[in-house]
Amino acid sequence: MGQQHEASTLGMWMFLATEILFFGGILAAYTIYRLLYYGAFRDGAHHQNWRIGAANTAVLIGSSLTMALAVWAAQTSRRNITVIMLILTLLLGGVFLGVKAYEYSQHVHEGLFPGTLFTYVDEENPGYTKGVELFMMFYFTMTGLHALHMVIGAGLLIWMIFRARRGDFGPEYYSPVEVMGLYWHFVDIVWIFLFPLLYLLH
Amino acid sequence: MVNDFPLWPERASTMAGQVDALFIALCIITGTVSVLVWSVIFFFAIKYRRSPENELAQDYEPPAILEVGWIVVPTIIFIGIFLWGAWLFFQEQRVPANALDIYVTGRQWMWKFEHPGGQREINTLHVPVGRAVRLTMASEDVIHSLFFPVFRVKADVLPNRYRTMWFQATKTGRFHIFCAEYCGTNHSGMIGWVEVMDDPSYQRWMAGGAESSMSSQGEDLFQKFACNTCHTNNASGRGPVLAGLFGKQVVLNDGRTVIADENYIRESILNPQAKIVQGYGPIMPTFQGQVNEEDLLKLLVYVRSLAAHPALTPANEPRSSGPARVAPQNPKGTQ
Amino acid sequence: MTSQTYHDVRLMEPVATRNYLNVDYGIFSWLLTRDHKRIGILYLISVTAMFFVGGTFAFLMRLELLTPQGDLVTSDTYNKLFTLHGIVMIFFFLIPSIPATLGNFLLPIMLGAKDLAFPKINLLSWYIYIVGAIFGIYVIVTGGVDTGWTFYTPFSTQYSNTHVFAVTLGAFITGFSSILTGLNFIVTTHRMRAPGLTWFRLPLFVWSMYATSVVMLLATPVLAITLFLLMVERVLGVGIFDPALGGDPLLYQHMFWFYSHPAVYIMILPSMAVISECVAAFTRKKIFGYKFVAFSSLAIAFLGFLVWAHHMFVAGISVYAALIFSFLTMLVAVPSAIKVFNWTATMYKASVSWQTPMLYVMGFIGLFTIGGVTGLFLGAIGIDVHVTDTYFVVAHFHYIMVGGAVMAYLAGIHYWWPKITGRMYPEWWGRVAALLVFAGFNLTFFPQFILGYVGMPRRYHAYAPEFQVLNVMSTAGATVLAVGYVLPMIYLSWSLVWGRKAGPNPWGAVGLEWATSSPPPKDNFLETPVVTWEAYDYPAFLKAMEKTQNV
Amino acid sequence: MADSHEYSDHAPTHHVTSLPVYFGIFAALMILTIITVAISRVDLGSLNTPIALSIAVVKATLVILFFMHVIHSTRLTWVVIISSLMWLALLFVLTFADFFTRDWQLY
Ligand code: HEA
Ligand code: HEA
Ligand code: HEC
Ligand code: CUA
Ligand SMILES: [Cu+2]
Repeated sequence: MGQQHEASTLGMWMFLATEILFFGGILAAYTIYRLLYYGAFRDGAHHQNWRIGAANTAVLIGSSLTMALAVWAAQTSRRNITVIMLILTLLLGGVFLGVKAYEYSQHVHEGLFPGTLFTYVDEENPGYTKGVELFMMFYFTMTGLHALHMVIGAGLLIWMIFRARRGDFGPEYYSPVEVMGLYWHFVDIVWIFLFPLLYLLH
Repeated sequence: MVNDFPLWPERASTMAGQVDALFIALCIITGTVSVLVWSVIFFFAIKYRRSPENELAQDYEPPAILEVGWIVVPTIIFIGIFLWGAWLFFQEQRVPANALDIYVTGRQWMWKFEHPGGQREINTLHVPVGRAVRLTMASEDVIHSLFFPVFRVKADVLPNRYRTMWFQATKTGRFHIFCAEYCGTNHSGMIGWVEVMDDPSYQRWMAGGAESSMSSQGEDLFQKFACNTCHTNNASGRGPVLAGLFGKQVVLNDGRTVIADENYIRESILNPQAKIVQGYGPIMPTFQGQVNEEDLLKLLVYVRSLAAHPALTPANEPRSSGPARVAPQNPKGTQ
Repeated sequence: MTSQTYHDVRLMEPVATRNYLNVDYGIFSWLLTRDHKRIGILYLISVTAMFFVGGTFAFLMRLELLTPQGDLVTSDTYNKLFTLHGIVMIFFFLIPSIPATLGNFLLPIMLGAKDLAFPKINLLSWYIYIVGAIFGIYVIVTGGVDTGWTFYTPFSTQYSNTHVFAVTLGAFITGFSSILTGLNFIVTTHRMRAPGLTWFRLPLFVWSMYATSVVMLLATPVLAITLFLLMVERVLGVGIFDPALGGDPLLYQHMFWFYSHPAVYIMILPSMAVISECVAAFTRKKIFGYKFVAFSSLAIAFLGFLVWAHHMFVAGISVYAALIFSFLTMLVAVPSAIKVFNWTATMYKASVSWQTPMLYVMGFIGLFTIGGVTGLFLGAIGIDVHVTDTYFVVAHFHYIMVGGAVMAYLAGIHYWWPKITGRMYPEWWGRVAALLVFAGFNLTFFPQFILGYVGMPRRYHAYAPEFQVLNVMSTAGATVLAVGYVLPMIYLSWSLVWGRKAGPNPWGAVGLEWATSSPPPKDNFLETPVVTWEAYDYPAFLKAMEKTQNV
Repeated sequence: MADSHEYSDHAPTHHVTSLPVYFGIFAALMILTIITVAISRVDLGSLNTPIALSIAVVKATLVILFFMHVIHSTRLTWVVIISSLMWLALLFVLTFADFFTRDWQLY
């Protein structure tokens, strides 16, 4: 079983390597435009509510902790704790997504959704308007992709909860939980970078 | 002029011979190595072909030192190729100081050329022989690429950005112009001719046609768009003085400095808020959507011509106006 | 040199009564299979079908180019033809071709494993490929797309009114299938090698596949995000890459080529993998400089990531960046040269057989060399300024991708055909087809070098009349080429039923795949092989074989 | 680092991280989050970005090493992570090599 276990964590790591380049690609684009439209991107970040962002960051870090604890519980044959921790992770993930949805609706409301819905005008610096739209484009794409990953993760979590309840996991076989954990932590890491880039740098 | 089965393009610019020289050299070098490789393969394949006597290969390995040889030698050759190609590229990029300016606008699917004297042409370009010509180019829509096979030069023409390219024709005649970057339905129809003329015919051609020069048209636009209400000739105006601006360093309000090149002027007109000159407020309105690509070029030529005015220009600072961005020599002048 | 181990698995006559083809029957035994060999066959069929789709577009293009006026099809149709030709050939044929068919089939066998590390993911990758291909076919059927396979912005985002969204989505999806394949190969190579099979005993095929997989893993996600941004831009009309809206089209090109240049090595490395195997088998020698060839694959994989902007020399990048990329382009050519020279040296004092796969191998080496050295022309910036976006480039990459990669694909198909199907192909017809392909190929694409240098731009529906003669030659060649490609289709299908039965090792080749029956049993080997010999240990193997059974 | 042999058949050490470590890392992550938010309220000029990103890097490293158990993982895992980061660096460096030298003059 050991070999299989190692293979699946290794496989997950390779997948995460591709994810690093996936998010890295958009990060490169973001960085270039941030430097080209410095002022506009600063103004753009002003439209983010850093309090909500910080709270959400805490939620996500919390979910990472519960995820890590779920792996620990699986490794040490604590079936009920595994299930509880997985459910907590799912809940925290749900809270995060809910908050995100709220933020999105706010932005759309303020006319900050790029494209035809974009009605916002930068009063101070009218010339920045286009740059702000670009910033919001990056904001929605990056957080949207991140949220998509969370949704996929949530789906996997439900499956894990089901399997954990069935008693599939134990010290000899826990690699699905472990792999799930790697994925979840990675999504957390992405957010750790998105948070300062999109909310704090102004 | 047009040979109906050409195997080699005509050489009609100062660059053409040099490009051909490298090309031929490469053909010889790589040809030799390739032919050698094939001959050896064939020789081995025949000499050591499988036969009842040669059912099993011989248990022999060539000396490993060969590896070093065929790593080091090709590397040296390749680096040599790089150096030669790079040197050529520098020649292709460095515009001679006294180049004649011509302005190019690409759009789906035609080329518009405008001479400083104000002559405009579509899909045909008249240039004098023996004189360096610098093209300043922008596109109105998608990316195009202006290609003169006989001059061996081309450059992509980008929207919202000026690019330059130069050549010096060495032969009179009529040669192809192609659009080399795919640009939609009629990409293959975005073609034209360049007419290289000897000096007398060129002067005759230049004399006809235009009503007024590009820069004086630009001056008119400068008034029409009311630029002159802010940009006056003295520092007390609401906007900075534009005389002597081109090619100089500009200090911005966030402390950065930029060089006032074609793209900076362009941005200043279309997106003035992007870079604010130190000491001024962000009050200049954008002219995006009001000035079209050709008017923009005229304004550019006008602003540039202000720099060329000897009375207004301090001695050229070598750092801020490198060889690529020499102030234009305006044949017709502004006045 | 190992001594002759007589309990050597290579010498045992494998007696599998059931093979992977006849263990179970029915369409679902194929569509739900997790057997890497069957998945390889699924890929083989789909990928080959795509090749003929792409080839048909090419043929229509060549017909159109017979006359300068462009009177066969409209310019819009022509633009769609070359776009679809490029997209189908690159994304749906060449990238999955060798890795997903031969690689899938052979990699586990060469490692002495029962299957890949993640059989279900392997099947998933095929389905993902099919979903991507369905988008491709949907686009073909409903009117096409006209952006060129490079989808340059702002044309693709703001100006084209064809199915850009659907086709980029198709390419985006297909990308995941190659990511999954690459991931599977890497994990399998690390974790599932048979006992005794150390890294330096691996066939060079595995080394090359490994290098390919690294590129797949690390390059493809960047394409994915690039196409994703392109789709966002097209749908929302926001200027990420559109200069009119504040974006920079060169950023798109950077991100696109960050994938697409390494992708050309995704296409050529597996071909090199096949060539290494074939050279060894048909010369009966150990590949000269095994380690150099092995590491040159990794070097190509790495250096291949550093040269992408050589596609953008005239696009408006900075002069200094152009210099850096030109220099690195020269470096990436070195490991390719190493391979060519080592293959050549292997033939010295060998026993060279002139069977069909070897004919393709010789064709490959010759044509790849031409394609490669013309790549050097393009990498020398001063020349690229003249020939970029002309038929010179078209000739360059067809020499590598058709003359190189497709030939290698054919070499591999012929070489492993007996293993895959248990039947021999007809040798005489094989040689005829190989010669036709070689002759037709050169007639098609050599004139294009001249056309390009004379100045004919690519993606031209109508062209200047003086280019006609060379274009007619090219079209004539394409006709011969078409025949050359259709022939193998016919005789290979024929051989499925009437071909001579192949034994486990019809070529007398070493390699674990030849130590199991043809076709192999479901789990590849009756018992896990233990490897005690070096790669390509022909001298010992052949002597041993001679003693036991008289070759 | 648990030592790992490429073709070892024995199962890898199933390292179980202890609870205090998990909670400790969690606390550290929370504190770092608070710090970066707090710092972002003060304007440090050009230092803003580097500080915010350094904190993010530290947080990410903590997650990778402890939550994702990389500190106890095989060398191969390290190679995978480091090479993907290196490749990302290539993308950044070479793309920027174009964008930020476009204004340079010819010598
Ligand atoms: C499988 C595909 C493949 C491969 C392997 C390559 C390999 C190479 N390519 Fe090619 N290339 C393409 C597919 C490929 N290319 C495609 C599809 C395009 C066009 C894309 C588009 O715009 O649509 C393209 C375009 C392209 C360009 C851009 C042209 C332009 O648009 O202006 C350049 C420029 O540098 C280039 C260079 C090279 C080089 C240097 C190699 C090197 O790796 C080659 C190395 C090999 C050798 C050098 C041969 C072996 C060496 C010897 C036998 C040694 C002997 C020689 C000497 C000592 C001189 N290629
Ligand atoms: C793997 C990649 C691959 C392969 C195998 C091919 C194969 C061929 N290609 Fe392709 N080609 C590309 C990749 C490839 N190409 C790419 C990436 C481009 C750039 C696209 C772009 O600009 O966006 C391109 C562009 C391209 C052009 C330039 C178009 C232009 O710029 O205007 C041309 C022109 O001759 C061409 C020709 C051919 C020919 C004749 C073949 C032949 O080898 C094909 C031979 C095969 C067949 C003919 C099919 C088999 C036969 C039948 C099915 C019989 C029945 C049908 C009939 C005879 C009608 N190709
Ligand atoms: C309302 C006043 C106003 C009008 C009208 C105006 N400008 Fe300006 N312009 C400014 C101010 C103020 C600045 C300096 C601040 C800045 O960079 O935006 C400026 C800056 C510039 C610059 C950059 C100058 C430098 O020193 O770097 C250029 C070039 C320019 N304007 C050209 C034009 C042109 C051409 C027009 C007409 C089409 C025009 N302006 C119309 C006020 C104006
Ligand atoms: Cu304009 Cu092609
Ligand atoms: Cu390339």
